[in-house]
Amino acid sequence: MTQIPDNSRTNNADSHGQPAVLETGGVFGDESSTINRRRFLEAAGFSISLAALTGCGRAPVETALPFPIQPVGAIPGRFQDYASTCAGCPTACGLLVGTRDGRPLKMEGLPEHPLSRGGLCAVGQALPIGLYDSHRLTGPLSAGKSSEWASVDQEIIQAFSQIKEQKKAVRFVTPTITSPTLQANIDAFLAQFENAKHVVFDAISSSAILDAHEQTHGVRVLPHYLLDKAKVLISFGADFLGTWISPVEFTAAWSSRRAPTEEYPEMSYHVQIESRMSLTGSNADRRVTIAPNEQHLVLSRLAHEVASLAGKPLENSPPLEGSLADTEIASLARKLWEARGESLVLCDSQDKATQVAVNLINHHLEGYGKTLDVKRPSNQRQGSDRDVQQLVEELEADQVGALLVADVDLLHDLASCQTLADAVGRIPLTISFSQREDEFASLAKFVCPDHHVLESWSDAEPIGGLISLAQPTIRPLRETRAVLESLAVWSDRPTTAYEALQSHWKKTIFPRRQKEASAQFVKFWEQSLREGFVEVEAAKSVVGDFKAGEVKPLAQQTATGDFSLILYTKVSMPDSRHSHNPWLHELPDPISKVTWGNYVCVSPSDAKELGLVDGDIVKVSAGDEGPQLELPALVQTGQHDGVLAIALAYGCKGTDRFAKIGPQWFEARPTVLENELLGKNAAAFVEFRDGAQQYLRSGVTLSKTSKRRDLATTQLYNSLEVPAEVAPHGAERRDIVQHTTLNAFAKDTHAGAVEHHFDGDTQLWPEDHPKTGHAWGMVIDLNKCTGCSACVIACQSENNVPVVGYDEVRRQREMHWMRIDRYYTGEGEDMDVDHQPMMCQHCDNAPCETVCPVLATVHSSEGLNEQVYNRCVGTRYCANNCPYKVRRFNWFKYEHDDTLQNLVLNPEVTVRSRGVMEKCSMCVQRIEAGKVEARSQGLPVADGAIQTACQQSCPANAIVFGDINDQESKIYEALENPRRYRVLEELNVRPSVSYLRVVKNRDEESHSG
Amino acid sequence: MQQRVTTIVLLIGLCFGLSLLVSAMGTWRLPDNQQGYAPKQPIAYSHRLHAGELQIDCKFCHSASESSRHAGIPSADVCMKCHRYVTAPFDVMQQEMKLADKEKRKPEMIVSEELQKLYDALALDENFQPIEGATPQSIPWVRVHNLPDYARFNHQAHVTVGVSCQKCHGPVETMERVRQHATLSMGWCVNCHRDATREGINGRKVHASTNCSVCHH
Amino acid sequence: MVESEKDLQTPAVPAPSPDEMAKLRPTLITGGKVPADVTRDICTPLERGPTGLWWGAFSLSLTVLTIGVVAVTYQIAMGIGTWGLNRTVGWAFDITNFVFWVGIGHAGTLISAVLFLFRQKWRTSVNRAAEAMTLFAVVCAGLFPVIHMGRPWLAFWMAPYPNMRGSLWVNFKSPLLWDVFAISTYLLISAVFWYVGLIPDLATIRDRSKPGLRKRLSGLFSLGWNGSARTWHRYETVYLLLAGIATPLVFSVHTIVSMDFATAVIPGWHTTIFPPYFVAGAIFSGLAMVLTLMIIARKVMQLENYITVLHIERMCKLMLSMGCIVGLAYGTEFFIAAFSGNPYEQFVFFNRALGPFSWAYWTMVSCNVLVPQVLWFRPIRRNIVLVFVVSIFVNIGMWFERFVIIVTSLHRDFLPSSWADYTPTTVEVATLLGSFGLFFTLFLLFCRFIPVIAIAEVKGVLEKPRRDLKHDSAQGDAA
Amino acid sequence: MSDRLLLATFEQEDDLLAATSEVRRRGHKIVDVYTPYAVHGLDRAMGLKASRLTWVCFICGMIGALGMLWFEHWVGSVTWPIDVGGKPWNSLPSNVPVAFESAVLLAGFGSVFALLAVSRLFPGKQAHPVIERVTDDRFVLVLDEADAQFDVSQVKAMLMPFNLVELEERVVSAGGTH
Repeated sequence: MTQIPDNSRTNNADSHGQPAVLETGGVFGDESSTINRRRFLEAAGFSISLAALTGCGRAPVETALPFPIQPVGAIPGRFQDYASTCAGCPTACGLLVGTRDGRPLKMEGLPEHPLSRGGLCAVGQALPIGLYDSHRLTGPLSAGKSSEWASVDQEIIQAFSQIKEQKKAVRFVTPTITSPTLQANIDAFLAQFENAKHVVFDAISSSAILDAHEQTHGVRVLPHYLLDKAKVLISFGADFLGTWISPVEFTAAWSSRRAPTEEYPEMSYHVQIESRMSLTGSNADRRVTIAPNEQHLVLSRLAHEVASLAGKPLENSPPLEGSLADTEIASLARKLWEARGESLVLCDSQDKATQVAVNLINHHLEGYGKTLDVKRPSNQRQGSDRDVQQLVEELEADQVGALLVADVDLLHDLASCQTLADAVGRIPLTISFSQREDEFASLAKFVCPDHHVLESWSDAEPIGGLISLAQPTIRPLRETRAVLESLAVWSDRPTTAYEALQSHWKKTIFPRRQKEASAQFVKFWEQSLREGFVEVEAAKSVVGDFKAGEVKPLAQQTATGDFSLILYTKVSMPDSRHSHNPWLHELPDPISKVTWGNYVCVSPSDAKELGLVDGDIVKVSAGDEGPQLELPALVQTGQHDGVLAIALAYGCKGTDRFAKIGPQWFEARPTVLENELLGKNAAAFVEFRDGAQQYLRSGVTLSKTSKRRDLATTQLYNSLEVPAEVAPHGAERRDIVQHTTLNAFAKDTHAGAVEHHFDGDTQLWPEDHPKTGHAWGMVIDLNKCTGCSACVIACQSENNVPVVGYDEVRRQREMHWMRIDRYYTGEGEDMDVDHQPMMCQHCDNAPCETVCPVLATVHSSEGLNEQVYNRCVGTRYCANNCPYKVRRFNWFKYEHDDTLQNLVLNPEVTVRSRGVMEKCSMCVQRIEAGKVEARSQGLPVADGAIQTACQQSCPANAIVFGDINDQESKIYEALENPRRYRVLEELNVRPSVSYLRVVKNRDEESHSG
Repeated sequence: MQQRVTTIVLLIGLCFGLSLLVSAMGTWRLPDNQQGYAPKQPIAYSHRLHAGELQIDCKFCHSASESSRHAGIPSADVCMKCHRYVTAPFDVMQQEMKLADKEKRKPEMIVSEELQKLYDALALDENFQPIEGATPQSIPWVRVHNLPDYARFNHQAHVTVGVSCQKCHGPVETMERVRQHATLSMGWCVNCHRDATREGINGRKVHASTNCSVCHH
Repeated sequence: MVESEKDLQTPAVPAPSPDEMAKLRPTLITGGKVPADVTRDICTPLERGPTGLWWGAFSLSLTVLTIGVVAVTYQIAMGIGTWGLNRTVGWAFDITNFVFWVGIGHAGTLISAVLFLFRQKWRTSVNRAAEAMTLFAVVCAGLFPVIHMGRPWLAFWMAPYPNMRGSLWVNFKSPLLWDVFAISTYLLISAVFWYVGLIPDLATIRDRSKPGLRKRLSGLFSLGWNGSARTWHRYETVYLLLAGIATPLVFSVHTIVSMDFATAVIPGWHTTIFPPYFVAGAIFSGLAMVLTLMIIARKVMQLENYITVLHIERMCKLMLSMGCIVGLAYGTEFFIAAFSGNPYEQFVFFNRALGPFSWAYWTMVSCNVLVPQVLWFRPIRRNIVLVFVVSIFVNIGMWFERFVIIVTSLHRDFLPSSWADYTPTTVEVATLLGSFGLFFTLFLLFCRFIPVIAIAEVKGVLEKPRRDLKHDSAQGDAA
Repeated sequence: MSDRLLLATFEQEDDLLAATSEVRRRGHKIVDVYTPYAVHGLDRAMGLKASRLTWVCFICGMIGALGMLWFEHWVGSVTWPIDVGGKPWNSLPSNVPVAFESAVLLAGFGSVFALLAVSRLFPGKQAHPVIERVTDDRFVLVLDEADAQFDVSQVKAMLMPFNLVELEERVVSAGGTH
């Protein structure tokens, strides 16, 4: 255990209220309780300080610091959950912050939240390590030097008054802001100036969709897509399960239609038409790859078909060429049309005309109001690229007097304009609210660091009428200040975020309350705070009728150059704000399984042509004067030929901090090379075309260099089919993941089951170990699991899994207890991509247990395979003998030197020392806690009362955990499922973890079986 | 002849050595066994007085013991529940009152030096009002019962099923300064668990598991 | 009285004359040595100062040993991560070396114990050195299980000793624990066997050396041996007993080592053929190493008369037969895999022969099966240089056999997702070298301070000089 | 026995054997014979009984095997039964290897220590070889001159034909030649 650093004491108490404790109801921020909060932190329950040991072989003297004055509802050593809102991205999912002894430790999904439905993505899960990041700014900077708030404020206020006099332009740049309160305050702040503007800049923007709706519906909004209503779903490149707009919500909705049962053998039909291999594509029933510049063409033809089906044919039919046969498109159109009202077409294109066509299709399919909603639209993307473009022009023409940037690294994400940096340098007043010294902050005159999300009060309205609250769960660890508070100070009506929030709610939110809500503001507020969100009447928006006439025929785009480059974001790295998060960097990409940095995805046949293998460094350049960069290549199965793909949000300033992460020994390779950054910034390839940032760039050339840099990949072999040259006859494919198709399933629910030459019931020896009490088990529905990897981070955060760095991962020594195996099987169109979460299977006949000489891994009477770290001597025999290879060995002492970062460690789980084996414990600490809780209330453990970390956070709700001996439990039911099977069943190790067979909504028969 | 003598001498020596070893066994302790550890505390708090003489229930101060894994060392404000009024040993205060009665004056407040430390920690002035600007400090109690980080003991689990505090902490109510009563070795825990499962606790049947993961996770 | 009669008859049987002997079996010790010569030939090198050659060899092996020590120290200080292992391949060089050295350790006991039981007199010239080799090899082997642990300082947890943990003992179901017992037993018994055989020779040294350190030490360790026939009588019994129990021990040890793999679930390990296969392999490699050492020793210590071509040839024959057994085992493995119909099993063997580690596999096959076949030809068996080369090949091949079994089975097991590669690091290679350094250092020290050949036993197999048997006539007179 | 001993030295194992049996035939008392190496047939010539050390070996082995088997059973299923890979508490097959090893260990050590004990051999014991070269290449037959009719010259005559190298009379203190 470590002590809270001193700087946590020196914060001014004023600006902070008291969070509501979920169990004990709300407690509000009066003066005494704020003092309590300070003490609370200081003492942090039992933060133990090690005093000097004075001889005589005694254990070191440990002092235990109780509170001087015990705060209400604070019990040392107990987890307390606070309902809040995630701010990892503008999606604003519901958050349940688990805090212990005053430290937020575990991010979980808010079960009742209407959007995220208890799920939370990897990025949200990884918030805590960002909070305890010792590299965050400790206070305001003035001209790059650390300074005091008072002086900084004074200078800034002066500067603003000058600007007012000179009537200079003020520009405030932020990414999409879902917080009504903050929005209101920004508007109020800007209102003081004559020429002021709030520019919303989304690094990954969907402005084309908004613009398209402005054109077709007369209101610039992003529709709220209701995927759970969609029976037929066609997505053009939109990676809605991975990164597109609101992945957690979409995953939950999508997976709710992916569970065919005996009674209702039905599920949604999902077609993905894309150029690169996206997470969504890997989960589609049917995946079609097309050249990127064909997208609009295919779409317009689809629009044509649908329109004519709807009886309103477009006058000019588009040209009929391209890779996708006309009949194909026709059949797709028919499928959509038959399911009209329950069908939806999505598209990630940044081309307005294309999006208009999409709107037309969805309009004809009667989608509006059913499968997508513009009356209660989504606020999750508001970026207007036109404004950004205009801003850039203004900046380069020196027309801006003051530039304020919050929550986005302008220079990094607008790398396409090389002259921008100088332009920014010329601005008289530049203020950054960044928590770190990013590229813009390092140029800005003043840096007024914002709080970390978990330190600040806020709210969010992701969808019209759904408002959620974010509350602080710890005092600011650094001398930071909320943006809202800074603005308030400068427009000299100082307030605290807490007060601002309450007053705004009183003014605008409270009046919008629904009838059944309490008429008392305090009650209303308290309840919203306790539940974390509240549903209110949506703000009135004027949505015009659909103007079909607006639809123009699409002009044929012609590709130049040999490659077209797609810029995308990794599931683990939505934007550059997370570039300092080691958990996210070490999270294997769900598709490529690569960690630490970005790379150029090349299609297999292109790679063969150029003689490329993984890790060869290639040079990507757009024209002679255009941008260019060098990155290692990755041969990506399922990527369309002539396409390159590079992830954005890499190569961020300060990421060289990771150079020395992981063990340092003489053969170790650094995670970040000398004077380089982690990955390369590909934002330079983003260009503004017809009023939108284009993430697709054609005319790109690729050339191989002589250099190499191995990719840190967690999976080296990618197929369920063993290599042909060593494949035994009749056993070319391994039935690790079992498949069937919907109509096969409809005929026989056991379709796809694999026959083994073994009888699972015959035992070599008599059943000597009956499980009379609990018997814990887990079932994972492979049909729901999308491979989004949220569970991986959930597990890492819950179980103190160390970060080991590039070199260790490269050496196949990643430490994740929960991994997700990704397999490609088949070729081209009918290639299947499987995602299989794999963790300790807790076998009843565990091979690992038998071989341990010192009884360090044994079987519990409740069916758990226990690993006792303190008994382990590290022979690694168990790992060798594990058929699933889920055991992880501490090859080195993985460092825990950063005392601040150590605050992220979960006190309930032992931190493993060097030389011991570790693995998934099925969150035994939670099981034990749950049992103790139940026992002390004299009740049996209720089903669902104990949830494993991976299960809790799973957005797809694919994991079921519980007591197999409990006949009423969900797990018992799940085990009865005809799709259920166990991996490597034929070994008769009798795993406690089962899987549910994959069912694809396809016509042809299943692969295996 | 000589040989026989030497052998006899050797044998005697051996017996002597063995007897020494056996006698030593009693006092000999394994390296990590802290049994009997009784560190000096910042405030000379007497469990004998409070728990013994005054019969204050353990859970009155260690209130978390039923709801958390830690029994919880009481916060200083808990002490103030009584020591707002009791500022010195009872007899001393009584004498003062008697004296005051005789001398027809208001009894003046006597503050014992140990209790003064408490008031200082809470930053209270002589009439127990918080001193402006001063912030209360935690009292740095010295931990008596230290388990290694990989061994997890949960007070809630034991207290709620009716394991008496003394079972592990010994006759605390007789201790002037608290000392580690048991060895706190793994064997000691395991044996207690076995007994509990066999004999139950206070006549009630319990299942005290000996699964490794109950304590090690 | 009657039995005493019988007793009397026996010696009266005339001993066969030398030329008859020659007919019966070829001379073991050439150069017409008499006991005194034997004593002198074997003891003088020890009494003389070490030769330059010895110093050269010694300093070399000491250097290599130092390299190993540095490597191991670094690895224990930093962590097992300094080896090329990963989550999939948890064992590689470490256990390969372990099994390799244990294997080497087998010929010693085999030659002295098994051949002793079979009354193979030719063993007497080589058994001392072979046993010494066994000891040192087992010492080398024993190191690896310890240093391969993540926390070697806790190695003592493998021993079932009463403790304050409740008491928590050990897992007698774990083959690794069987190993601990097997290896330690083997080490101790071999040591005792070796030492018991040494006692009379120490006495010899004691009696011929002038007062001084050597005399005192040899006096101390010869336990007051005085050549009494009664003692000799018991001594013979015990030696026979030791040989008797050492023989099953040899087989048990490598059987148990093989069970480390045979009882595992990993395809390529989970094979019932392993015990005999491993034992044969062990003896094979052991013989090879004995040959290597003896061929060097007889040159360096001028023992050509004691370790004759005859000895070499006989060991070659043994080695050849073992090589064939091993070859048979290789074949059988494939047959079993094919016959079992177990896809994982089949895959592993395809993967061995054609997969990423096929180079290792074919090195193994050619060194262990193909090369030894030349020993079918007498001239080659009697050609010291060639035999030496073959023995070296076999040593290499047998190391690779263990490497192949361990690494190729592990690196591609059940779930393709966790298939991985393996490349050794500098530290690992240095450690392997170091173990050889240790082995040769110990062996050189042995050659320097302890009779390389069992003096007393060799004297027993000298051929009797021809002379007229007067006493027969004398007996006649008496009658 | 008396304090007068007769030491007959030979340099050939055959002579020794013959002489020994001859001496025994004549009924002289052989104190002991000293040889540089184990001479086969000498035990019979001297009429030594078969050693009982084999029994020591056997018993030790049994103790080792049975003791360890019992211990394994006790550990596995009595004192603290722990579920290991679903195996039965007490599975005999997995107990055999360790039991066997400990049997061998005890048998080996038992018989060796028994040997040292009965032969009075221990580290640092002062050895008095009857003659210097007995551990090199000489064979010594030691006779007791106890009985009355023992006549040195006669005995000498008897031993002469066996290529007697040397004949020596020696008076020793009670303590024996050992």
